[in-house]
Amino acid sequence: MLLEAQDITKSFGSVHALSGVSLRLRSGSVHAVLGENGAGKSTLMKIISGVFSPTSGTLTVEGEQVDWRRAEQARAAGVSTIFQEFILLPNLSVAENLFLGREPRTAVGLIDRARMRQESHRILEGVGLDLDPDVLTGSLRVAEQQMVEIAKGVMRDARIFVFDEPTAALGDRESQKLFELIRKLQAEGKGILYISHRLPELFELCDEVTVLKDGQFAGHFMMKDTNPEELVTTMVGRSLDQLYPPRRPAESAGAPALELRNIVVEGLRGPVNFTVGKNEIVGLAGLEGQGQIEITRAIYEGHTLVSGEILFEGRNLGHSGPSGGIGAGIGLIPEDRKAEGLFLSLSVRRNISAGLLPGRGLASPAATARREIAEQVRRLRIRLRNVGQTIRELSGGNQQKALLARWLVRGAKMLICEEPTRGVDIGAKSEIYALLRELADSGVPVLVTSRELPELIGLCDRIVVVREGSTVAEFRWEQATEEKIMAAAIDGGRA
Amino acid sequence: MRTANATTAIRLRRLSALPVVVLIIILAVALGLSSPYALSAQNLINILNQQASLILVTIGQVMVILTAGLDLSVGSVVSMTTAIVSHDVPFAVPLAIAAALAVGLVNAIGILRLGVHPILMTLSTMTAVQGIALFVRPIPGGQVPDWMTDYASAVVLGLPLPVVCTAVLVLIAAAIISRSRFGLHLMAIGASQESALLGGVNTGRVVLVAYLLSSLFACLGGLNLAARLASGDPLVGASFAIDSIAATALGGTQLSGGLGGVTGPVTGVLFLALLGNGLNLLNISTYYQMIIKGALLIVAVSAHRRSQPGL
Amino acid sequence: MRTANATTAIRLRRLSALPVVVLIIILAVALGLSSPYALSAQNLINILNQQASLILVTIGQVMVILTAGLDLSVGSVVSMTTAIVSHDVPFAVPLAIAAALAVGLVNAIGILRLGVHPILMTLSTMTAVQGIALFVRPIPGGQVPDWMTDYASAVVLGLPLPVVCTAVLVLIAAAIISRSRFGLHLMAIGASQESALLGGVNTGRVVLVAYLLSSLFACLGGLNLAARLASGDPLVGASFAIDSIAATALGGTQLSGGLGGVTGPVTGVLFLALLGNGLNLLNISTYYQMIIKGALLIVAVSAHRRSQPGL
Amino acid sequence: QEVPELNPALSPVQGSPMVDRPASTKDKFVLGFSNISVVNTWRVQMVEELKHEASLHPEIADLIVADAGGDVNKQVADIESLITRGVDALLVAPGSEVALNGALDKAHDAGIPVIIFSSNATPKNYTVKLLADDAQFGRDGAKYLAEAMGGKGNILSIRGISGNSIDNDRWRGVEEVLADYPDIKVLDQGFGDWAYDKGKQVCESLLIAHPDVQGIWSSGGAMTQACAEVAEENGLPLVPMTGEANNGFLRIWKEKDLQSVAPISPTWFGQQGVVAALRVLKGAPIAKDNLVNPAPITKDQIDQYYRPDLSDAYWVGSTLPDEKLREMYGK
Ligand SMILES: Nc1ncnc2c1ncn2[C@@H]1O[C@H](COP(=O)(O)OP(=O)(O)OP(=O)(O)O)[C@@H](O)[C@H]1O
Ligand SMILES: Nc1ncnc2c1ncn2[C@@H]1O[C@H](COP(=O)(O)OP(=O)(O)OP(=O)(O)O)[C@@H](O)[C@H]1O
Ligand SMILES: [Mg+2]
Ligand SMILES: [Mg+2]
Repeated sequence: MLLEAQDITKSFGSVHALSGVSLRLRSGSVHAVLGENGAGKSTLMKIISGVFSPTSGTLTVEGEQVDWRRAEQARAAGVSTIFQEFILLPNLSVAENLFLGREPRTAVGLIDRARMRQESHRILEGVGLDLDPDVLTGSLRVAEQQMVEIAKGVMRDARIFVFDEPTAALGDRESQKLFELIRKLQAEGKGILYISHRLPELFELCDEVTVLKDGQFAGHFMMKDTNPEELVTTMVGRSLDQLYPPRRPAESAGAPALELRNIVVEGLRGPVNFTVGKNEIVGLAGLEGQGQIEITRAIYEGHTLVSGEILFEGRNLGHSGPSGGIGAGIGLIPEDRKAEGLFLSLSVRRNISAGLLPGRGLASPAATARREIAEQVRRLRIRLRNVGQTIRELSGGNQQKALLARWLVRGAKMLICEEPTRGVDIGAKSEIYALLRELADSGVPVLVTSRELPELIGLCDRIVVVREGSTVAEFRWEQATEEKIMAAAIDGGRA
Repeated sequence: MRTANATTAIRLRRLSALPVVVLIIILAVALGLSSPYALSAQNLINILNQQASLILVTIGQVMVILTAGLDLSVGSVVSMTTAIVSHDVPFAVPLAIAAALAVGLVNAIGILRLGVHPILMTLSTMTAVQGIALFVRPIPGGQVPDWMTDYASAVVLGLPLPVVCTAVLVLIAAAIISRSRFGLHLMAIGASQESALLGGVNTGRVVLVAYLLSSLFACLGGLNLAARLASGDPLVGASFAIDSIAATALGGTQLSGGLGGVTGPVTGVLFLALLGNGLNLLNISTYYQMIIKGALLIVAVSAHRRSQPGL
Repeated sequence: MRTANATTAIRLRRLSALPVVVLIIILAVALGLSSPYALSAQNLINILNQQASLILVTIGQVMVILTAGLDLSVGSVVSMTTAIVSHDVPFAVPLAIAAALAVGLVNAIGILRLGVHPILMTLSTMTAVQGIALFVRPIPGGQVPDWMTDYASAVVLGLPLPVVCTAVLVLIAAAIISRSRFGLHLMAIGASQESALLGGVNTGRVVLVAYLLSSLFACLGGLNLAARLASGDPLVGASFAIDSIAATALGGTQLSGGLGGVTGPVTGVLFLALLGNGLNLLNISTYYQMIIKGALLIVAVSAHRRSQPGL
Repeated sequence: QEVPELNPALSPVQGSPMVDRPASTKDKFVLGFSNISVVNTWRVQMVEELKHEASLHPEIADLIVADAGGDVNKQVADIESLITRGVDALLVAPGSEVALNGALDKAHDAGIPVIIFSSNATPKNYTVKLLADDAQFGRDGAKYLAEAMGGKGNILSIRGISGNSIDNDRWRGVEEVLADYPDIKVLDQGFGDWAYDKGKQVCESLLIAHPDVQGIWSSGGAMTQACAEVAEENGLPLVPMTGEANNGFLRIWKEKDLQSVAPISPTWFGQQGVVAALRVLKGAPIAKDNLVNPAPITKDQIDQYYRPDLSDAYWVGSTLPDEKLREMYGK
């Protein structure tokens, strides 16, 4: 047995993140760890990586028991981890990030930049990145950064590799590249622990899975002997009859609430043309960074517009800032939840009531909306101790729901969701999908972007494909398939 | 499923003032035992009266600190204000207020438009404004309008008028910070500028107002001081920046922004004042006073841990 | 290959020093034209000799600021050092160094273990250590060992020995910060302590060392100053904290941490010195000097925006 | 051209040699003045008197004033750049007894006459020193108190900046005198930093703590004023308290009819510094070491010195012309 964790318990104060969890990793296997947000996956991984030491329980690597206090020790012992939260430092070069903590040194003990650069080239090519190692990491795209992160983890000659939600920030192509790398490691006889909330990729990649629920061991399966339904039931505790809510026929899409007419967004080719019906959920598909975000921001903030016009409820949105979009009744749930959406150090209540902040009169008393907030928290089934809890302590799924609540409390007339379920567990996902559909049915249209095509196909009424900042194709969900969408996304559907 | 562990933000904000309140009580008792005069009504009123100016300055400082900023220029503004109003020219007071607001404006422009770090920006204006103060009144002296001296010596219901006015202002500021839109915007910006901006907060305007208010309150502190001293002094504000920052942090408002209120910092001012006054009464020499003060600062402050490390 | 348009990290750090270098050249030319003495070799050597202490202090300050910290206690450490070594006791110098390191240790413990905000932590030690300095030597005076005065007056290749030594230390520090692991780790921590930790940096140790070095360099500055003044002075360091911070930022090292070097800040010191010296030679009164200095600080600093790519 | 005369209140220390130095061959001089700071009105007026005196003499082509803002390190720097600048005489109001010695020796070695005044420095070589005996200030006050109190009772002392050498010397003078009065007890003391507001805080603390005192020794007039006000505010008797020769105190003295005395520390030091420099440059006789000790102002002399038309900040007994005084201190 390569790695063995036996009844691991971990408490943070009185919070029991893990209680009596066991996990056995064989060399040459890709072992999935599955569970809801906050189930304890990352905590377990951090224990295996020496970041936390367990409150009780033992960790043995190839038969010998280990007691790590710091991440370096685990690294030295051959555990390489790609953590869930980005740990690249934006102000360092890619090479410096790759070698941080183990920089090659010259005779005099200074950093050997030449060698660092060479090896970085090799490593980057290894993960299919064509980058200058000296480039500032902060200037890379999110997906690129995630790949660098992965490269950093993979390059180490370790026995055990841990991937905590590596695909959360990756597009399809990068994901495929990642799976290639993982299979290579597997072939070399390494042991791989793999966390993801995307079931399909688990079946594609892994050969066994350990499921956690509320910090406890909930089950272990061989992938070939199980199926999604069984896994979901085990991790959520109830069976999800269906992941995606039912859709209405085309004719009930309702009058267009949002119309984009020949808009061209700064720095992109354009034009963009599409509409969102009053009762519709419309998805924006496309390859990584083809302008999806620029378009949603143009609707929400307006000011990146070069030409064309955006009509919302028939009126031209002539705004130049978020408060404009909000004022018109549009709500945004941003791609980067933690950086752009949340106030991590503030309470859940403050985070939700933040939706009420924009508006005239700085001196005027701020609405507290305690009742409405409590109501939405109940309706969205946000898991928290109380609304005064700092939102940092909530899991991604619940943080995401809180952002939804923000706009519901404000009574938004339309919702834009960028990556609505990134890093969110499958149970929470289905709840969020149901909620979005409920909104659309009640006349609050929804515009969604996502890196996960199946999600778009499953959730949306229509899917608009963008390429280089212009709309190139549009599909009703009935005709939409991954192949068609990819084709359009890649060659603009000219075929 | 999980029992309460991490103190909640709400409790945090309430609790933030607690440690210093506890300390102040301990201190008061200690002093009361060691010197019968320490807690005499007269002595306490004196302390309040002496600290009115610093309290006013601290109110402004808190607003800036909530946005994760810092205002080092308040001391110079205090000095400049006393320097101006001690000249017998028409509209001296409006002039002083205008000058102060100008400083706040420059700070805000530097920080918002030029992207200068708050510490550095206000450090620069601190220097420049100190120069102006010395230029306006190289020598302590001059005379303030009679109505100001009258104000300083007036007494209402047994309390010095300045104390009463300051108390009122504290209450108003407390309401603004914990209840008004503006207050919430301050905290939002302090917690995450990006999120606040995308959440539709006009961060530019709010930060501007914060620095304007900081300068304005510094000016009020200066006016109060000038009234008390019945004269101007170009260096009288020297210690205000440091003291207001120390008091703010002591009061549980995070220097990293986003969390805090006014009551805590005000208590912080009084704690430091009571401490100094007590040590004077106990006739402890200045050196020991400084050592004790420094040590106590550390103790008091380590009671509230910083949520995220780094500035 | 994405390199042409993209900024490389190294270039960014190099560039950070550029604005102040340009400024100092402009300033030098302006002074050269306005006063024949300004650029005389003798005057320049004087300036270097006068600034040696501040340069040493600034080196330490830079290391702390790179971690997104701040060390306000350096000034008091300078004062304490001169106070100690001006007493004729055995091992005065080792004692002074030990005392300084103790201050650095306390700062680090407070910031790392107790989670106190750097500004506040070092503000506290600043106060306490100032008290100690006054306690050790209430009155300026005393005597330093002869070897120190000899050191101060010694001349090598036409340059004062202190200048030469300082230059050497600057070069070493520059190498450490821009080429060593320690330097890289300082910048990593400055961007995000948590990430640096997960990324394999022993953040605790690095921050500890940074504050120790800051105190150590402050101590060296104090020794150099004591040698120069042939005596101790419990208040002589008062301006060092502010000056070293201003110089650091002026030199393009971000107060928010993560970006910078040593050469910039050192140039910053010289810029401020040359400015003051020039204004003296031009016989401009102190008030105007302060106003000009403040204004120039703003100009100089707004040359580097806080929002660097990726920060 | 006539040579300016020294102030009669200035007397050579006995045994002091005369300066022997050849008169300068130049007929126009550049004077350099390195001042430690202008933190208080006394220093400001002292500097003004220096500037004014310099302006009276056409042979002084230029006067370069370098202010160190209280920082001895900068004062060393200032002196060095004045030497570089090549002044014909160097006037120094030192911020430290020892710190400047190196620089001052350099100046002297460079052949520049060095005139040290107002506070002491101890270089190997210098040309002229003009000093006050700060202990005398303490003695004058203490003597008066002792007599006013009939040689017995409790006193409080409000001192200046703790650690400051002037304050210490003044206090030394007080102790010398009180040594002869065993029945006078110093109950308590505090440091008011010579400032009105800090002084008021300290007096408030001390007087409330010790209401039963018969006298107050104060190291400065502003603090005495503060004490008088505190006493009144707290309904305590106005016991004898020592003051200082500045207008503000004389006003209070007059208004409150205090029992007090006002030792003088003259601001015309600055003016005398210029005089001394000129005498040296012109080869006129002047002693190397000189001391001032003017007699303190007593109650019956108030009206000779008090200037109702000037502000409190004015230091009485100035050599400045009226228009200059009104410009500086006019109400
Ligand atoms: N640093 C911490 N301090 C306190 N409690 C923590 C901390 N980290 C985790 N926890 C607790 O442990 C629980 C499990 O956290 P963990 O990160 O393992 O969840 P997860 O399974 O990784 O969730 P996700 O799928 O969203 O990543 C959390 O719900 C939280 O209550
Ligand atoms: N400081 C903390 N105190 C308490 N719980 C924490 C803390 N930090 C993290 N947690 C817990 O750890 C779990 C995972 O945290 P994390 O920030 O990874 O959320 P997440 O669900 O993974 O979000 P995302 O998937 O978007 O990263 C959450 O359930 C959260 O409750
Ligand atoms: Mg996780
Ligand atoms: Mg997650």
